[in-house]
Amino acid sequence: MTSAREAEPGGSLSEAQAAGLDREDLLDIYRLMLVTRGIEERGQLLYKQGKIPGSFYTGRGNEGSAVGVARAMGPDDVGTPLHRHVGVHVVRGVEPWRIFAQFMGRQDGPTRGRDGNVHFGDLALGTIALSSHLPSTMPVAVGCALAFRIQQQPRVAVAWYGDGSAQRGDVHESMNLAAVRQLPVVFVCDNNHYAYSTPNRLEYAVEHLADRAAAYGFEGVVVDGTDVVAVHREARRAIEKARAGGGPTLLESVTMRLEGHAVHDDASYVPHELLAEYAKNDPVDRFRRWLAAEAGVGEDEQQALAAAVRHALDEALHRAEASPLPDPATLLDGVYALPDALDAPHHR
Amino acid sequence: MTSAREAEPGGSLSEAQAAGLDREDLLDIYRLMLVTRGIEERGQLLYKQGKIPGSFYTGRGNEGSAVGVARAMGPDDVGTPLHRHVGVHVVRGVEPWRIFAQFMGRQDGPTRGRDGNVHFGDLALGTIALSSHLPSTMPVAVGCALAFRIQQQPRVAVAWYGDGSAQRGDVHESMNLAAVRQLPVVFVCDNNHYAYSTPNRLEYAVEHLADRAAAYGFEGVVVDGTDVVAVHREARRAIEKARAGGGPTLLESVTMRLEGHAVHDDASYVPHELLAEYAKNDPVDRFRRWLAAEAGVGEDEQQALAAAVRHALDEALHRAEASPLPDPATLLDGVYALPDALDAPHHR
Amino acid sequence: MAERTYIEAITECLRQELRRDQRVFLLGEDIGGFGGAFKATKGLQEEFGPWRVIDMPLSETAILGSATGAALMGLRPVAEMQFADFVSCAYDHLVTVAAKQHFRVGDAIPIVVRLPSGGGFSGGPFHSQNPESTFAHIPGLKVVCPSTPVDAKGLLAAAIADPNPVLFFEHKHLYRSIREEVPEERYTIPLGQARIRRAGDDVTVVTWGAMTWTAAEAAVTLEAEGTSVEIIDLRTLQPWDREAVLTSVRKTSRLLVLHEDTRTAGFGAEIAATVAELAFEQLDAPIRRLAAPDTPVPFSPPLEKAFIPQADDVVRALQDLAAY
Amino acid sequence: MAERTYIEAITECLRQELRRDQRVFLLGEDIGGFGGAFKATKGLQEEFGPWRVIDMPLSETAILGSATGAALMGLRPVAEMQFADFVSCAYDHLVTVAAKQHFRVGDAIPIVVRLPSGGGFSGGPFHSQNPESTFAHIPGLKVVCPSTPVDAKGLLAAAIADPNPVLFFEHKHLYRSIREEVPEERYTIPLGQARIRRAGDDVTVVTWGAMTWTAAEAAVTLEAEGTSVEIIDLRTLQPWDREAVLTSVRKTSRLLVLHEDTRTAGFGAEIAATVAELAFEQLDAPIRRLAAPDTPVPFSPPLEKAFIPQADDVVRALQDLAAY
Ligand SMILES: Cc1ncc(C[n+]2csc(CCOP(=O)(O)OP(=O)(O)O)c2C)c(N)n1
Ligand SMILES: Cc1ncc(C[n+]2csc(CCOP(=O)(O)OP(=O)(O)O)c2C)c(N)n1
Ligand SMILES: [Mg+2]
Ligand SMILES: [Mg+2]
Repeated sequence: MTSAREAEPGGSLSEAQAAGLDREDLLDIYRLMLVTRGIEERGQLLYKQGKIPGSFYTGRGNEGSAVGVARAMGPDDVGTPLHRHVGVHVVRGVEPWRIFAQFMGRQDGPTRGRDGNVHFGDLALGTIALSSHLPSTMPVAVGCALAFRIQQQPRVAVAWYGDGSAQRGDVHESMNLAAVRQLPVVFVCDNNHYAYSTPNRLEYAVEHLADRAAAYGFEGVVVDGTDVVAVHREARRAIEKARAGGGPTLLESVTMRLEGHAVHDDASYVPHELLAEYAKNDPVDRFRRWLAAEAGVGEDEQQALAAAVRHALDEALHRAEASPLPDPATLLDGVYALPDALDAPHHR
Repeated sequence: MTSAREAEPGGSLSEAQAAGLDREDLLDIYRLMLVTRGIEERGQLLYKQGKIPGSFYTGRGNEGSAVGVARAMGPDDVGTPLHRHVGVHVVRGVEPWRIFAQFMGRQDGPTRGRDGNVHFGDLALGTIALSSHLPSTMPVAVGCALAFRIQQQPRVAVAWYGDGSAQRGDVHESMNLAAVRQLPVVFVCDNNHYAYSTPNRLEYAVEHLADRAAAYGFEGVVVDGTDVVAVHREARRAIEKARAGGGPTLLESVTMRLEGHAVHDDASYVPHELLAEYAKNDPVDRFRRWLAAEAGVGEDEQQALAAAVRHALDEALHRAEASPLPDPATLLDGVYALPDALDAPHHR
Repeated sequence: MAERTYIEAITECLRQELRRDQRVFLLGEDIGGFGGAFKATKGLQEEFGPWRVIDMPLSETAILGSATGAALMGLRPVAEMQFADFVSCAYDHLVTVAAKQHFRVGDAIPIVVRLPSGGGFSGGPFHSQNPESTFAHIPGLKVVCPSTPVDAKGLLAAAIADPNPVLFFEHKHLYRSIREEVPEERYTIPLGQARIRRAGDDVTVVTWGAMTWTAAEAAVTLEAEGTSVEIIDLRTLQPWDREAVLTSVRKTSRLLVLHEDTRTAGFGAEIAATVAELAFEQLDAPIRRLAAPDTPVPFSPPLEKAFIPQADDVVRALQDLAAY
Repeated sequence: MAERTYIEAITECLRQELRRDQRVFLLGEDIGGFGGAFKATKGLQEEFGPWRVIDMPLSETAILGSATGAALMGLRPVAEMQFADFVSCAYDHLVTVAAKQHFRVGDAIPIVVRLPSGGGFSGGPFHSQNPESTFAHIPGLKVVCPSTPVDAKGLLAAAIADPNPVLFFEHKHLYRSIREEVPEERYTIPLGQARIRRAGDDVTVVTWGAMTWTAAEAAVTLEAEGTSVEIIDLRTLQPWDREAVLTSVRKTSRLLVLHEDTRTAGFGAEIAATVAELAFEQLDAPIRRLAAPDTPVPFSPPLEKAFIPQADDVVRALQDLAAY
């Protein structure tokens, strides 16, 4: 028995337009998904070439969900994306070369080599860097929403998490506080069926994680996360509801982790049938087919777009590779913020 | 909209008998409630006399809930009672004089003066001492249930908490684990309307805390905690269901904290009407009236019982006052367990 | 100037900060109408309303995590833990998120966590702890432990102005027992500066919080015996004022480190280790540490008295040191 | 005897304990079919079934809290944190419940928490930490940090037999890089006994975990220069073997304390402070500490190399000490 609303598919072009996406927006979303996938595919190559230290994670299969939600945010909204959310950073405007520099631990990555992978954020772009401890930035997102409420600003915070991290206590405290204070926050659970090797059935025992919204007093919605149009529509609804003072929503976006947990993991524990089923619904392919069928985006236009993305990413990669490794003499800098840190625009 | 089942009142004598309580049991429950209240009333006097160091908390208003649940447990069941649950310890067989000794920080209290108040437990009696950090013993109770499941023992764990502590992350992790593994545990939430000075509406935003059971995949039940017969019936159902392999239940028992949070708190923040309403349903009085009306327990019998309890507690108090304060030379003992600690029956 | 107790000085500071800066707000359990378990925020919700003095659910991680979020959005949250002990429930947030964010990504997190700490009232194992050493070990956190009303007010104002997460330990024993003249206008005392609580020549005691008063009591006895004791009140542990300690030890050549937190790997070890390295040649006696023994804080008065260092214990330690 | 890597020795110990004692069981994230992030439990669920090698949800508090409950019911849980870093999420349980229960009420809590720790692989700030000092400060917890396959196996067996909560830090860098002959049968090595890793006369190095190997490398260089280095591998921090350290320092009169955890208020401070107090007269040079600087663990290789003490750093520190 589920208490969550099961969202309709994205539907036709006119339905998408009704949900605020004109043809240009749709092409932009497609481009953003290609950029996201392109960044991670190049990341995997870089890893194999030994250019990425440590480990490497991708969000393959999650592009539609990440981009769909992020594209629904307003310019002043903020969010706490996690390790499957390169797409969120792409939408918010992080230049791809800086992401490559980050992967490679270079000086020009957003963390200047202090952290790796997608462990970064940029307050000016409305993103807060994740900590590995999942989902420890969820209460932080709720705090952003609290600040918006205190200051009566029409802004919304988006807090991402996964089917695994859904089981951590931080989620409970965050959602409850958001509900009690009716804060403008949207909780987005990317349920990709696994937490590392752990399948859903060993993680939780309800039909949908979105059913948990009812336990706090707000709405839960389940959406097909491979359907970017539907994801976008539901995210937009939830975000605008929050902005209008309607309080939080829990949006569960059901996807599949199309690769292993990280580069070292071949995901042999995932049943073939499950993977095969979702491979058919690879969000990028699916959206390409949708664009062709519903929005008349032909082969040529698609190819041109893909080529432009490829070209831009090749350049970005070059630029990143030219970035130096950080100087070890700088190690001690910045453990503590200095008083002028509070001169940043958002602290004034 | 609630997803929890709202339990019927305790009903008539024959209904109570159908739920497993014969007249003797009912009188025993009444006695246990009198003992519980008597211990705490004497505790308050002791505090005023300066004989109790630190602070002092009572569970006035919670006697029916505490005794009702504890009386439904089997002899090999275990539980993690909290600070409003002197009644649980009374039912499990802690001798009152040792509770007084505990309050006064004496050598013969169950913690030998190392901790105060209701901060004690006795594994041999199936209770695990609370830590103040609420409700940090809830995952411990779930671990007891896990041990029962691993060893295929027909035992059940009871985890108590409150409307305030319901908002801590530990609750979420505990309930979810219990659900995923279908563990034999019953979660009992004594909702007494307040967490210290904080009213329900600033704590959570659902109708019943028992509604949260649905978020994990098990049953939630709300019962009137001032009605010991109903509490007992619902606790017994939940416990026997767990014992039979039916997994966890969340039982929310709605009561009122009839006094301040602790001795120093006059609870002036509680609306008079609310207190007055619940004063009418003081669980001890209510049960006395019920016994008279439904079970033919007349004034004489009641008075005799009350006198016996008074007498026993007076003696207990004397005995406790004769217990010495602990010897400071023993302070360093027992920080670490020695190997023979594992010779205790439950470790073999 | 007006006479203020330690806790009144804190309340006054909070009121002044709330008045002068719209970005400052308070959050915690029971801090609103009730004014907090110790009444440090009494009257503030009345003056500033429920969105600047916010009653929170029993959710320490949500309290500190949301403080961090609000700080990132430009506000200046001052959170209260009902007792310092309960900060363990939000340990992960402080250590994992708040402490490391600026080093990793350059985002300043100006939050203050107020922590009523310390024993002496039979609070037992969970209402008496002094967890300052634990946090002083974590790079990125600041740790403040004032001992007087004047310091409490000025250090709290500095903590609120600081762009980093600051753990502000208020010793419960001092709340109402210590009273002095406190400037009425706002002022700040820089974090990281020790104060010479008492000047002396023969032995140095380095300490903080309530133990400064215990040390002062002992010093009177020693003085009567002809031993002159210098007491350094560290005031903040992170950053801590090495120079003040080294200067004093170079003068007296004898050091006692005193604290109420438990001994092993307590912050006293850091002080002793630092002095052992940097003032080795100037020492005329082994560095002594006096601290609570390695046990939880016991409840019953005779046990608790044996646990918390007493003036007599300090006297004996100083006599030993002076005689070495 | 058979050659075993450090991690193989751990797996072998777990298998032997599971075989010999029905009460032992394992719990953690991804430890079942997957065998754990580092494969320490590979094959064990197959042999012992899903109720003795239990895959847990991503819930560190539930993992350690339920371990405690099961221990109170007579079982011997061995929990795995996927990385030592994540133990911060269950800090409250360990410090509040597990550490204090025996002192308070006399209930023994025989649990073991396995913690893959340490850096050197660009794991970054959240997959590289060495939080042993934090827990060594908490009375009631034991802390073990083995450096060799033989020690890992014997100390883990002792930890499982111990009636207290034991934090067992496994250094990830050693998992597959260190290999030696390990007795096949079960054996235990008592907690609290240091091992003289290398005997020497001129300088003492006290260290543990992966740093013992760094120290050993440095000692070779020093030896070539004519300085004889004694290396004490503490093996356990709580309890720690003061006598072994004091005996060595009384012989060499020079002490370097070395660790990979950050410096300020790290456990090295405790060792230095203890020696400064108890071997004051025997010291011919200031006690030096070499540790990671007070920053989070950085990701990028040049930064991480500057963070983790390297053999060269140890050489320099030892040369300084020897020349003092
Ligand atoms: C508190 C915590 N425990 C363990 C881990 C190790 N870990 C990293 S990702 C992961 C699985 C997360 O699952 P989910 O939330 O579903 O996100 P996904 O990786 O599937 O996108 C685990 C266990 C962690 N990062 N944080
Ligand atoms: C983690 C934690 N935070 C704060 C406190 C301080 N405190 C003690 S009791 C209490 C209220 C608890 O409310 P509830 O769970 O409803 O139990 P009640 O006291 O009402 O029976 C609070 C806030 C605590 N004990 N533990
Ligand atoms: Mg997942
Ligand atoms: Mg309550």
